[in-house]
Amino acid sequence: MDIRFSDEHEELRRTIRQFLSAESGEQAVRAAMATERGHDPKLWQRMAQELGLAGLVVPENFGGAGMGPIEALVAFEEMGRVLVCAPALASHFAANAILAVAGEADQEALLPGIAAGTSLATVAHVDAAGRWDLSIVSNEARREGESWRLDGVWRYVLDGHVADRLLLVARVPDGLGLFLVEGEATGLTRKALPGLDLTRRLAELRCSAVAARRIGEGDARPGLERALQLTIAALVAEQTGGAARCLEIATDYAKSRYQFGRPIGSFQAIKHHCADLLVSVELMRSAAYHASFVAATGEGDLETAVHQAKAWCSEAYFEVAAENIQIHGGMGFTWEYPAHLYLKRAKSSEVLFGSPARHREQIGERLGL
Amino acid sequence: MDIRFSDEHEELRRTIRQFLSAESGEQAVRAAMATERGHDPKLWQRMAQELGLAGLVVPENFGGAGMGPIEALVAFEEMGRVLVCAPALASHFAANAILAVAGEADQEALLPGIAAGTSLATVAHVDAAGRWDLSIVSNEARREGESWRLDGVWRYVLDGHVADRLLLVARVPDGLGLFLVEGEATGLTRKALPGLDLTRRLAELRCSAVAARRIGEGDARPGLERALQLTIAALVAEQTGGAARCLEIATDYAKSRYQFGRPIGSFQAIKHHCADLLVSVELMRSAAYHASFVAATGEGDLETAVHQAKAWCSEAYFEVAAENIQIHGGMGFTWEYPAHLYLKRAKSSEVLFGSPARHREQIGERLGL
Amino acid sequence: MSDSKRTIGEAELRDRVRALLAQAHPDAVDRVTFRRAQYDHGLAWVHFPEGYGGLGLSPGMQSIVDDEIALHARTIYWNLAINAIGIGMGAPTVMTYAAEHYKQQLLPRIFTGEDIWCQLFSEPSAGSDVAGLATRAVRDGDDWIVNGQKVWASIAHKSSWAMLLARTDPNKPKHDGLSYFLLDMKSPGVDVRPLYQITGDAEFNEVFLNDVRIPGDRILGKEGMGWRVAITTLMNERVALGGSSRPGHGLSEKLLNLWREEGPSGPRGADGRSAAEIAVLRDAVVRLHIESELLGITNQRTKSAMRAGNPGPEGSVAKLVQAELNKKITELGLELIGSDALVYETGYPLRRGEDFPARTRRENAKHDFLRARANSIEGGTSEVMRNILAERMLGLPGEPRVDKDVAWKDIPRG
Amino acid sequence: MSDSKRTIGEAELRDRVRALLAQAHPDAVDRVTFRRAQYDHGLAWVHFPEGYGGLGLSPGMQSIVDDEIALHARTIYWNLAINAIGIGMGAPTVMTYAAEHYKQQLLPRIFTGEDIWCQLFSEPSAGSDVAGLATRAVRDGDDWIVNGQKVWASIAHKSSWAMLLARTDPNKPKHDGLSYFLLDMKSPGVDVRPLYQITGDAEFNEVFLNDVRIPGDRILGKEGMGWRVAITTLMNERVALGGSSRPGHGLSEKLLNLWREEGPSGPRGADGRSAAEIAVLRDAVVRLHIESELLGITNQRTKSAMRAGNPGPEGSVAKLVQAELNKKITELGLELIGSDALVYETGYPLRRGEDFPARTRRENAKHDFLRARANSIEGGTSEVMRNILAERMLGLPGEPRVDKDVAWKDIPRG
Repeated sequence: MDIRFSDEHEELRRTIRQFLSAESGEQAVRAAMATERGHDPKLWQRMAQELGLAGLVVPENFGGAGMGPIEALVAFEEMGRVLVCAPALASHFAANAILAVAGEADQEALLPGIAAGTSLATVAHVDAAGRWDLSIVSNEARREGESWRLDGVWRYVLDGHVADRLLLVARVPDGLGLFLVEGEATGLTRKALPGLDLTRRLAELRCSAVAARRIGEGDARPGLERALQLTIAALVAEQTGGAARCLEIATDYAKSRYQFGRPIGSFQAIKHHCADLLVSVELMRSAAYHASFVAATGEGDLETAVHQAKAWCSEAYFEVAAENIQIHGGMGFTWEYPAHLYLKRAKSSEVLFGSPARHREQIGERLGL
Repeated sequence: MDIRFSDEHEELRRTIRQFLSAESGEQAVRAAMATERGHDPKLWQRMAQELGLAGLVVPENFGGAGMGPIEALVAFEEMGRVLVCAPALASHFAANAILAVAGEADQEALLPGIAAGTSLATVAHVDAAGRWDLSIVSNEARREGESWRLDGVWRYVLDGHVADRLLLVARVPDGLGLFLVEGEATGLTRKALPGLDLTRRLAELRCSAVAARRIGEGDARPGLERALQLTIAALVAEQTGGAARCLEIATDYAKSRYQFGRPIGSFQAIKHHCADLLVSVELMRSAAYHASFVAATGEGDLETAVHQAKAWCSEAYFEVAAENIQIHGGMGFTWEYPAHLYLKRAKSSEVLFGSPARHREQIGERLGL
Repeated sequence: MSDSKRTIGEAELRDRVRALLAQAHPDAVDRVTFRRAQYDHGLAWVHFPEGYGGLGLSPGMQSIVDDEIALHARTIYWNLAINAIGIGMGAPTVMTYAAEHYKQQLLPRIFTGEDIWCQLFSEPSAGSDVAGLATRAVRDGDDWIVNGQKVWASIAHKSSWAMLLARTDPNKPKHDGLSYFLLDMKSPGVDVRPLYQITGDAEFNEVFLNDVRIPGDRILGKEGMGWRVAITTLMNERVALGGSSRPGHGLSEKLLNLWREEGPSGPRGADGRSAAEIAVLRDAVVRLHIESELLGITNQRTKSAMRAGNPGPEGSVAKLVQAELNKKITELGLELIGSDALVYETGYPLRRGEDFPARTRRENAKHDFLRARANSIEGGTSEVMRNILAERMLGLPGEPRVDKDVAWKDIPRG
Repeated sequence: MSDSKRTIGEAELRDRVRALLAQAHPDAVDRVTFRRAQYDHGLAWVHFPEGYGGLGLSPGMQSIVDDEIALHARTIYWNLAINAIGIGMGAPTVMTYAAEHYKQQLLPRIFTGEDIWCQLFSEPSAGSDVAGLATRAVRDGDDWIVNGQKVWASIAHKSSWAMLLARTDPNKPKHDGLSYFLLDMKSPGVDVRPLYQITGDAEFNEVFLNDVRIPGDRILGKEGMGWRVAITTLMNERVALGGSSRPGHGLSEKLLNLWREEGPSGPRGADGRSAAEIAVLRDAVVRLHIESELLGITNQRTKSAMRAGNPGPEGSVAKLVQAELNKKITELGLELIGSDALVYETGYPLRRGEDFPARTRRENAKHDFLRARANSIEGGTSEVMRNILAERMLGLPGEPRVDKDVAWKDIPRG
């Protein structure tokens, strides 16, 4: 498989970078993260409408950008670089889930709003115990005549505090079901969780006999597995972009900060740290690019590619973000300098969708070890 | 507990260092390791008689040096520095086992020869499966009237190919028994194992209905556990001495080797490696000294102290020995330069008496994790 | 090591402590009264000369005093809690370099905590390279006028006095153009502002100095001798070792408790981890616990060596190990917590570092994780510590210097 | 990138390979005949000019030739196996710097493997700092007389020709006083001795040069230009990337096989490890397997980038990752083996590195563990690789140099 970006991909990258560097600078990020919502809805509208970032993989006939995993890779890499506060990952997860699970009527009903950025959708699949595997979903849906009722707690729901369309995963007799709940549904309590990472909001949903509409027919698990894999592929791209940016910031600082009459980057202690970070970031690129190219081409095993990318990129991003602080010295851990924002994003995206250890365990199982 | 060496300890250290630097230089080590026996018996005789190194902990009334764990610590630290080829660890293990398990008559029969270096004793407790725990001894002893018969394989026996007194551990109805087998016993086949580490020989013993005399009464396990702990305490001291010597060698080289017009030790890449090695060695000292001081004073838990010391010192010694090669560059991995001898000793002493992972597991159990 | 005519042994020292306690007992009198009595008995810093809070003994013997007091009193005062910088660093500097009337005025009040002290050395442009600092002091008659900005000044907002390092001659090489001042923090022009960190807490301050006037007799040492005086201060920085030396009471203690109470196999264990995942975590916990125990033993060895008057490399090793180990321990702590690590219950209100709210064990673990990022920077970066270990302990050669023998004003600064 | 008048596309290149195979097929003729024909068809080094074994194409296109031959023949010749140094490094250097008659004489015989080549750069006192070398070449009429000692010369004992770097002017700064010679290894005074390693194998040689005479026209470039010529040689050193890029076929493959066949849960699994120990080992194996897979993908990305004519930093990253990773993999391999790691069945007979006996998987794992110690030294230490990555890829500034603009003879050398 040839991992190479086309001219169109590079053009997409330039367009997004230009937009975000103008619209999502550090001040904008700090302003957005201080709000209750956690993002600027006007900016998100523009990202959706001018760049197609809300419906990247939504087909054009549903108003989306009609793109695939490689374009998503590029987009999330760029968004990760600047820590943009936006419900992009929630939206991507939801769009992928709907595409994989829903029938055409539901797709037509749900996707255009998502793609336009006028409707915010998200997927909730983690229960109160905090496990990310779709093999261990403990919340059950109850059939009530033609409709369904949901009870229970769903945690760590991306932007679940403000989404108007919540897609809840629950057990049904024939496997897993995907259920649509409106944001204002009766019996639904939701609260934003105070986050370690201020640049992406997670929420907890509590359902008490909430009426829900089931999306799609039959066991939704295979479709949800693929949607989850594609979402993790986007997340590792985001991690890669964030780490690459940290490396740039650290390198620039090492060139311009003088101590003992020399740029600190001329000391091997700093220089070799930077070299090791470069290595980590290059391997992140390999991991993240590989996952999305496998998703796009169908060559190779997507599940393995995603597990290995998530395991590696999570630890590498944290390493790079932490070392960026170290290279900056005292300034690096001040509130006013942005290095800590990357560290917190790195740690939260490491935990999100399962720990590196769990992904390694799953690779071990697949290798038959 | 105050970890401090007395003037007598320092005097002992000086005496041994002086002797070994004269008698066990690199050439002597290379000559000894090329022999089938693996050590120079004349040198061992002198080490026994002039320095008391064969019977360090054997009481004076049995012809020994009448010393304790702290003196053993000093002695093994010094022997480890120069990789002396000698059956000191075998002898120490045997003496400790006899002291812990045997009745007075057996002690009187066995210990004087050991202390004098005229008789070479060793303990065999590992079966063919290669597990070092005394809780998992699979070889069984058969009672035959007044005497016992042994069958089976004992592996990784320190100097077992040349010892004239083999102390074999086997299961008996009331626990573990310690059995004396003469080196030339009928039914005993022994062979030296070709070692990763050429400076210390291990052997395999095969017993086919070998007549054996049982040493001591009742379950020998508690006594053997303590003997094993004291032997590991000596081994970690040896590891510490070896690592400290590697650090000295690496540091000296870093000062005298010039590249780019500077001593390589002035480059932070090398300098900081050396600093990290210093840290590792200091923590090795803490671990090894602590274990022997616990053994000597009875303050604290010896088993925990030994597990933690063996886990740490094994990995740290390997790290230091490997980095010593790296600092030396190409020369470091040549046959003619001694750095590889330390590396091989480090690795073999890591495996001997159980892997670091196993010792950590045992600490975990003791901590109730 | 001693100015006293005869040596006081351990037994006699204990007698003197008991005499102090008979006269002023910490459970009976207030802090200032007790500590002033301790000072007057020469039991504040036993290695200081008599008449200055000491008895001219070896520094290691202070621990005998502390132990003996602890044995007989419920009320224990910790130097670190009362006036860490003043007692640990300010006092020895004053003792060595200040004029007699300043010693008499300042030393007892440092020890009682009536005067809190801070240190004003670091600057935004002078971190690891403190001697490259830019704050200027210009002579004005008998006084000095100081302008500049200092950072990382802990406790500055509560301090009466500061140890201030400033540049009095930019035309000399960097170490030669510095002078060391005692600064009254209530002087006009001193502006202290909190410096918020990654946690939202402000444990440190920025201090802006705008035309601050300092009387000429408050130079310690002489004009241009500032670096030598600063060395005295810095040498005393690491006397109070971090980390306990009792087995099981080191850095890993929190981690073990977290495991037992909230970890994968504890009562609040969640995330449905597999046995294999738990085994991997357990091995990691034990690994760090061992290192933590060895750090404790190393601290113990240092104390033994100091008591014997033979300080070795163990002390300098401890700072490096502790910084790196605590980062790893707190990272693993977060891993034990699992998915709940995504939540930061306390939020990030910007506040003074001493205004800690009560926190649960879990909340503490999260806070500690963030706070530990600074461990390998504050008090000397791990990179600087490795230089020190390699050059001072192993004798490895220094790097080529481009800032020696050059007027400070001509050193490249990017 | 190309001297040809028109560009040859991928399809036409494949046609040319088929034309070669129609004329001389590796399954039908001997190696020298086939490789000579490949050379004559311009398919040896497609980026060389026509008439010198090439077609003036981009270097990345060579893989199309190799793939096409592999598609049609069972007999595959690997450059690395035939004459790694000659084909990979000697040929481009000869192509760039040698006189026409040497190009015609040497290039085909390099490619066929009739002449094996070695490189004589490193010296005992010049390792990472190759340009500091001390071997002297002194003019004697039209010839040069060379004296010195070289090390780390692989394959020197089988070589016909050597690329030799020697100092012709010790009064110039170190890079300026070097010249680059073609050395006929059969010359009197060339003494090749095996250099035994940690494993007992000798993969490398020491080469002693005692009054070795070299004709004057065998200088490549000009006198004093040796370093520039050497750069050409060294730039070609890492063209052949190590490591496969097929998933599951990287450095970790041996480790996985060791696990499956002899590891803790394999048929020969011994040492009675607990489930927890096995879980910890499994996590470590998977960790290194992932890194190994990512190294493979990184190599793949490099090839893609080279094919597109945009070589990025991925290639230089690979050397560093591979060295450090292989050390970790072989260490873990030994750990999988358990107590049996104490035994080294093959012993350490001193012998030539190519005289390998057949070994079991276990014996290989032990040998690999020892051999891997050299990975982070040979072909550039990991420290040098980090310098290169940081300075060339990230643009970080160099260190202060004490050996620039100084006559070589005056550079401190300890």
